[in-house]
Amino acid sequence: MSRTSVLQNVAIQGRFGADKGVPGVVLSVLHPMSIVMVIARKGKAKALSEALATLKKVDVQWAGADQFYVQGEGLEDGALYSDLKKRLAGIASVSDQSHGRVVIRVAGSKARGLLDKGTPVDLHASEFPVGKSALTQMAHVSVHLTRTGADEFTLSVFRGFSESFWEWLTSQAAEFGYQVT
Amino acid sequence: MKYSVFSLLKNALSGHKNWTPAWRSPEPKPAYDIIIVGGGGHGLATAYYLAKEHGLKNIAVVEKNYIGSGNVGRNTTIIRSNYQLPGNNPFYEWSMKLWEGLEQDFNFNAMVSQRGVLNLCHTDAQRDAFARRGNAMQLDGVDAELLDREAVREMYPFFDYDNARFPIKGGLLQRRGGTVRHDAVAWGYARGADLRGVDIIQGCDVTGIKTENGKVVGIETSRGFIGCKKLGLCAAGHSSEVAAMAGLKLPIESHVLQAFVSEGLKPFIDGVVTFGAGHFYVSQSDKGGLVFGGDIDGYNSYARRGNLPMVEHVVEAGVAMIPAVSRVRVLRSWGGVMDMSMDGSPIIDKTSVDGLYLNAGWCYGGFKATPASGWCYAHLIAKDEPHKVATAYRMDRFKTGRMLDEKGQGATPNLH
Amino acid sequence: MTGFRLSSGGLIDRSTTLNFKFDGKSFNGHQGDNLASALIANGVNLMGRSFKYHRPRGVISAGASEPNALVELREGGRKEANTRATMVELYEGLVAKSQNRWPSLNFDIGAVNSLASSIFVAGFYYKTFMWPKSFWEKIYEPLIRKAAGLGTASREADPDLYEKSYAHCDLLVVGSGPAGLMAALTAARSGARVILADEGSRLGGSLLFENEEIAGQSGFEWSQAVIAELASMPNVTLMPRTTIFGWFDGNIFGALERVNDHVAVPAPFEPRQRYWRIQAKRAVLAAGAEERPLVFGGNDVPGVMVASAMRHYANRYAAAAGKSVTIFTNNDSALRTAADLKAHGVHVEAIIDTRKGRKICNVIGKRGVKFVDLENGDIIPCEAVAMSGGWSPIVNLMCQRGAKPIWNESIAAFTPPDVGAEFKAIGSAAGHMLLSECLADGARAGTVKGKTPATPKCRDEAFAITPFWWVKESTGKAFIDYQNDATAKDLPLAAREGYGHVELAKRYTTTGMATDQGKLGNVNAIAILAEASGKTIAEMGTTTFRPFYTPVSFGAFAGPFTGHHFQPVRKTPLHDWATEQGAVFVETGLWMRSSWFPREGEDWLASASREVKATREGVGLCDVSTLGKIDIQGKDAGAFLDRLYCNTFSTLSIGKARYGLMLREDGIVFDDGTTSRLAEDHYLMTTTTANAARVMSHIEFCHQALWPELDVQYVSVTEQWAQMAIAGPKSRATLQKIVDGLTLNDETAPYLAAKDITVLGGITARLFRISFSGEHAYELAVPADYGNAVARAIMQAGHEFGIVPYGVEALSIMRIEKGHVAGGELNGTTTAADLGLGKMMSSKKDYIGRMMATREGLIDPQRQCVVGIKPVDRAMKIRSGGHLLKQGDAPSMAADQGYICSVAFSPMLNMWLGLALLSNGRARHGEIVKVFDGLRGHHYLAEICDPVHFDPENRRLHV
Amino acid sequence: MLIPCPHCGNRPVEEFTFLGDASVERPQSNDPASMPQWQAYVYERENPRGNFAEYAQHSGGCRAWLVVNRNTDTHQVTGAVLASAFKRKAKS
Ligand SMILES: Cc1cc2nc3c(=O)[nH]c(=O)nc-3n(C[C@H](O)[C@H](O)[C@H](O)COP(=O)(O)OP(=O)(O)OC[C@H]3O[C@@H](n4cnc5c(N)ncnc54)[C@H](O)[C@@H]3O)c2cc1C
Ligand SMILES: NC(=O)c1ccc[n+]([C@@H]2O[C@H](COP(=O)([O-])OP(=O)(O)OC[C@H]3O[C@@H](n4cnc5c(N)ncnc54)[C@H](O)[C@@H]3O)[C@@H](O)[C@H]2O)c1
Ligand SMILES: Cc1cc2nc3c(=O)[nH]c(=O)nc-3n(C[C@H](O)[C@H](O)[C@H](O)COP(=O)(O)O)c2cc1C
Ligand SMILES: [Zn+2]
Repeated sequence: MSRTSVLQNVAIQGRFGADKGVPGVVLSVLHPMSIVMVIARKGKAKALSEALATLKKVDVQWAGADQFYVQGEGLEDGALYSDLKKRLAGIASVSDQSHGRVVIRVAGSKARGLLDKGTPVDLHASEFPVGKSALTQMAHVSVHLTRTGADEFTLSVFRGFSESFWEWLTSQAAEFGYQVT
Repeated sequence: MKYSVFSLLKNALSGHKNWTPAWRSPEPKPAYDIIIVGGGGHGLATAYYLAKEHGLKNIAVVEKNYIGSGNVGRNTTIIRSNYQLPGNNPFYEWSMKLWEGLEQDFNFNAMVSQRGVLNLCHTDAQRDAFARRGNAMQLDGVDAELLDREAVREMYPFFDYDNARFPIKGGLLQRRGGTVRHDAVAWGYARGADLRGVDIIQGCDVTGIKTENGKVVGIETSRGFIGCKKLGLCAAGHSSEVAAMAGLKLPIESHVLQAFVSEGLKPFIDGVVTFGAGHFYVSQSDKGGLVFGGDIDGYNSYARRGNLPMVEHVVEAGVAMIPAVSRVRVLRSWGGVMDMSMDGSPIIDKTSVDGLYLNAGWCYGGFKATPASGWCYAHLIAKDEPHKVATAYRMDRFKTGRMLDEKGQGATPNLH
Repeated sequence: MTGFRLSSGGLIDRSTTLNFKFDGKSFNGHQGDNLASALIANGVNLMGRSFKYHRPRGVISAGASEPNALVELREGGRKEANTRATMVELYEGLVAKSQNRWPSLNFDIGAVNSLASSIFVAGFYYKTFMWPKSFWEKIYEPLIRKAAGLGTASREADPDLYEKSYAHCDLLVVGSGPAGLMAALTAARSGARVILADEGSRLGGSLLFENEEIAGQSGFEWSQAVIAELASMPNVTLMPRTTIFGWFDGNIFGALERVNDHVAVPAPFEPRQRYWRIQAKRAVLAAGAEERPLVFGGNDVPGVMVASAMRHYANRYAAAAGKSVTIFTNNDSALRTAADLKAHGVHVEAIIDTRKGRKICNVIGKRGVKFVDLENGDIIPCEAVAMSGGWSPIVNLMCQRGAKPIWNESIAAFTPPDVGAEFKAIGSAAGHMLLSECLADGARAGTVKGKTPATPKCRDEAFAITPFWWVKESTGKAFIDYQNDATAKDLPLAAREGYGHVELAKRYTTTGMATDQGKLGNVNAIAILAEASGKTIAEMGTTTFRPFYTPVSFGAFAGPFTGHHFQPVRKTPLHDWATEQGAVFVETGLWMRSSWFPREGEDWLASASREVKATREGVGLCDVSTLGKIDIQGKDAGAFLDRLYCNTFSTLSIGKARYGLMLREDGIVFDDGTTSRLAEDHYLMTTTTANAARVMSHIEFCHQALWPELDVQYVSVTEQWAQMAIAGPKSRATLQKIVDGLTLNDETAPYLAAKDITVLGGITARLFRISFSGEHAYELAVPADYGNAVARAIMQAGHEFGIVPYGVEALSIMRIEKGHVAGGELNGTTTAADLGLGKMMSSKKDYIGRMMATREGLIDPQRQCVVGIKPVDRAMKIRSGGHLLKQGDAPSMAADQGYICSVAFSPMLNMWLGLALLSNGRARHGEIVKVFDGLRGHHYLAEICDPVHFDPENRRLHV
Repeated sequence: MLIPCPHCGNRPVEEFTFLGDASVERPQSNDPASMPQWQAYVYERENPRGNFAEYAQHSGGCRAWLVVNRNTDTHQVTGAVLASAFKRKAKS
């Protein structure tokens, strides 16, 4: 049985909002994703970051004190979780969040302008370079935010809020004109 | 001079040149029988009733700033007696009764206005809680009505009933609830107390409490030492600070609550309404401003000002309740510092120090209590025993576990 | 009709014509006009009525401080009361109405108030309206309330959009006059991130209307060149039409951008206004200075303006207030008005300078100036009066965090306090009256590193003032607070009556409490009050400055979070399945939960009853995904749980679940739920839906603040799992059809088993044999993306057994039938014993709440504890919230014995029943009590019984 | 008001949940004789006008519990440490 995205009937592909030539932002829902929360056991923070450094084909994003989201696209469901559970036995507590979080990519010249409407975090490149993650709130929803490029970010939110969050995100993107891919 | 239409007309003829001060500004005497710390509503009412009801003379109220500079002068003026726990309502209902005759009693128009207090509910659980509360009120002889959605719509047709995130299911209405002109309460009590010989000493900051072998003998102030036999603390918001001068540590945190007023509008909202799905309550002042508030900022504070997040939080709820308010403008915001107590209920009690009395912990609800608080505190100070409607406000309740926790939040002041 | 349009000049585009309506009459103006300038140009000088006396009023200022010219702008859902005509940019089709007058602006009945004005002095209402007592409620107050307010608010929802946004910068510049521009330019050139905000429709500040000379150009040309350079820099954000309304802790500024208030209707997808929160490393206040009126008789007659406003209208808008003008001043700045008006060909009748002993005693005229009479009895006919009482630096923002401004004798004004390096005042806001000083100030403030660049040469206009506060010879009313009709005489009266403290005087006379917050009048009031109380102005001081510098619409603060978007909606992984099944959803916190699943013609009760029956007789499926699920791992996980729960978990065997009860530290019950042990060092905790977040935060506190030495990790996995309860005698048979390679029986899945399995050919799943309904039941958890599919599969599997979906209504009926406590009983004031769970409290270990739970008040046998309740008349309906009394007792709170917490109609027992809290209740089963439900006018007898109404032996758990 | 979270840097006040006086210390003993200490721990609070050490959770961010040093009169924040690393001043 294959996974169904909670946003499959919500994030409709196409061009929306104001028509000012090139869309200001491009939104894409990354699904299916494998997302695993790993938290260092007591005194094992260093061991954990070393272990994580050896991982391939997945990104490791900071998600709090000695905590990380290990994420990968297109992996077999549950595989990343069981793999990490084995690898990190004794040095980290591992929990599968692949279905619990929805990841949205926000790209385009107005990406930062859009996110500024939600987060108090200063996203200016000098303060928030590529690869940096932050835990914050946007539109009353907790968001795990990562800069993945000069004009590209990913937002990860709890599944249950994702539809509501999507509505907010797109309504705020409308003035720039946006594309959903 | 007595206030009346006639005195007003008489003075009009002489160009209002002959009005005398509403209260004197005496120099502090070396000592008094009783000193009340705090020229707010409760302190002034206490002095007033000590003089009027107990015939006591040699009394002073010391106020560090100007009278009414504290919460009595900055609150959203709601009065009600819609509590549910035994121990609360008899007290608040007594207060309501005193409001109802107050102006004639102290000859000052405080504009007591019983236009009704309506609490909205949005879930079955809230309605059940209102039913429990309303029935408790009726058992105490207090008026209470449970309204359904249509009855609420009748009263306030332009609230959001249909598009709302949390649809209005009904409400609990106390018709005798309403508002009172805040400043006038302080001024009326001050004038009444002054007429009965109480010295009201403004600009007098209490900096120390002097005790001799476990007994209060006086206070150090910015205007020197003033002796006294009995000392009544009534320093809402600053209770911890003054109690500490006598070595007491209280079950209280000081928090800032913001309030707001909009630009003046032609009549818009008649009574007092509280939102049940967010922090917002509103009434309209006689000048036309929408006076509203919401939740405390949430951190300990002695600064009489809050921050923007709470402004947004409160106004979001306001627009959710009344979409039509969207284009109305918020004119001014301010803050007041309150005692948030550990169970959300007040303290009127003696202390471990002989001659030292405590009136504190009123949270965001002590304005409505002003007359009864003054009345019962005066009774306690004069007779050294609690007044029968205030017996639940003893401090030992925290030791015995008989907390008075209307909201059921426990020992977390900023959740009450 | 005195004002008119000058034949030339001004920053207006005469090639455009904009039509607009005021009080139904049509007028036109030009691009670049604001409503006030257009009305003046059309000869309209009567624009509003005052609050108390309904005096006819015209515009007095040219900016944000305007107290008089307030209008109802726009119509329908877009109507805005109290809108300052001076701040409204003219647009095609603008519609405005005057306020606080009836029937018309010209003829206003309310004006009779001014006849009685000798009685309506400050505070008169505190002294009367008290007799007879009943009259207050019935007559006086309704009258007073009817008179309330100026404009009328719309009753319709606002059709426009609003937005919120955050901004960050190294330097925020508040105000775009010479000082602000110089500061912004200097900082920007050195690469700093700069935000330049100005409330005006166009950047430039006073350079838009003053005749200045900078770097050999006109001040206007210089400003536009600077603005062009700033606009070209990537590190600069220019924000015209943006008012910085407040300064908050952490150097955070609140700002309101009027994105589309200058057009009839915002462009599609664009907001009307945008509310900004600006985090500035440093900020400068370049807000300029406010010109004060003088206090003399008739200083409110339409046609009387502050001098800078009059030249502002003439220079920027080519709108003259009248053909002939008298100027009244105590300082040099009004001389600029004389010069500028002359240059425009407006006749200046006289310059009355108090420094030469000259005074205007009264302005004569009702709806317009006819003439003025002077101290020496002379009379000067004229159409307008320009007055200048001096300049007050606009210190508001700097004083919003408690600092008080400082009186400066030499310029006769309050100047800003020193509030530290984060926020500095410059230019006229700092009290500098010379252009050269303003520019130099700006350059200094804008210097981020290195030495301050030189500032351009400019022409300075000398400034000198000799304070003059009140023309006592005046016979007419001399206004201090125009909008609230506070006159000069009210302040000595306040002092006389004991309200001499500046704050008391404010409250007693309402001076400074109108929509303009005393921007024009407060300093005059303070000076007059000081004199009346024999104090200096410095001793008297100002009232408290508060947000908002200018009023902010509710809509802006609410932003997009209105209507259905007030709060986010949280949906469960089974939402689509429930929708297919025809669920009716109910808000539960932020969650939407399936409440019941009505069939043709069923109401909620019929539906819920059917769902219960079908479940208890066959099998039902319920979405329980909203329960909080917390993954707890680590070497010390068990020890940690032992401290959180009042019962023990370290002894729980792997693969088992246990019901747990958590107390607060004060000994009261906090939360409950079943927690399972998945491995030696791995537990899964469940919490109630309502407390999930609080429990998580509690766990984090207990570990990090109380017991950091424990090796334990935790994370919420609530959203990872779709969880469903499968309940009823046929639950096992139903599940059997979807689980992979496992025969379900009491060995493989005994009561309270918790195990990892797979379903439907390989889907990871967790199976718990637990029951809230009291039936033989399971909870099955699968990864959320599979939730809907698995639920559908279960419905199919259960089809042959007549499976039904059931909602929270049915769930709650079943738990009440079973006497299981929930929200109604876990109300934050009940103890474990009250709930009948006292036995769970371990005495072998320390845990949160153990000690305080032993206080006498918490173990008092008279406490109210949970009992069952049913009406004596079994056919009767009962409701929650009824109070319980002993049969004989008369209704009173003193006699109160408890109340009904939860009720349900039990389809199994075919009657209404409930749970109640009753004093010493466990000893009173069988007692008949009186139920008081006055709210619904319903009093009846009820029988107290065991809380477990149905299947007391729990046989059904195991069938 | 900005609070310097050791993990996240300066963040605005709305991302934090406050729990007040951090000087209170949970008693170790379950002996009835220790009731007065429990009493004080649960109910009595330092509540100074001025410098204050308070519990605050970065609930809208990394969820760490902190002890923040803040002046309750001016709202000036002078620092924040992790609650797990907080060293309580010995009570005099
Ligand atoms: C924004 C806000 C809204 C509110 N809304 C409501 C409402 O709608 N309904 C309601 O019932 N209650 C409300 N309250 C609560 C109510 O205002 C207070 O509980 C009540 O006013 C407290 O009693 P008081 O009037 O005596 O306090 P205050 O007026 O604060 O009096 C205390 C006085 O003590 C003085 N003082 C303090 N320390 C010293 C010292 N060392 N020396 C000398 N004097 C000192 C202070 O200056 C002050 O004047 C609100 C409170 C706030 C802040
Ligand atoms: N000759 C005189 O008597 C006299 C008196 C005062 C000022 N002046 C002249 O006026 C000029 C003052 O220059 P300046 O740069 O100090 O001030 P300015 O008056 O030129 O500019 C101030 C700007 O700040 C804006 N502003 C005020 N508060 C704001 C807020 N909260 N948010 C956004 N914008 C806000 C105003 O709308 C204005 O555009 C100098 O040329 C000075 O010589 C002359
Ligand atoms: C019920 C009520 C109504 C108020 N109405 C107004 C008003 O119409 N205009 C105004 O400027 N302030 C109004 N205020 C606020 C006061 O100006 C003042 O801000 C408040 O009493 C706190 O005092 P402070 O700001 O001097 O600290 C009102 C206050 C209250 C309590
Ligand atoms: Zn953090």
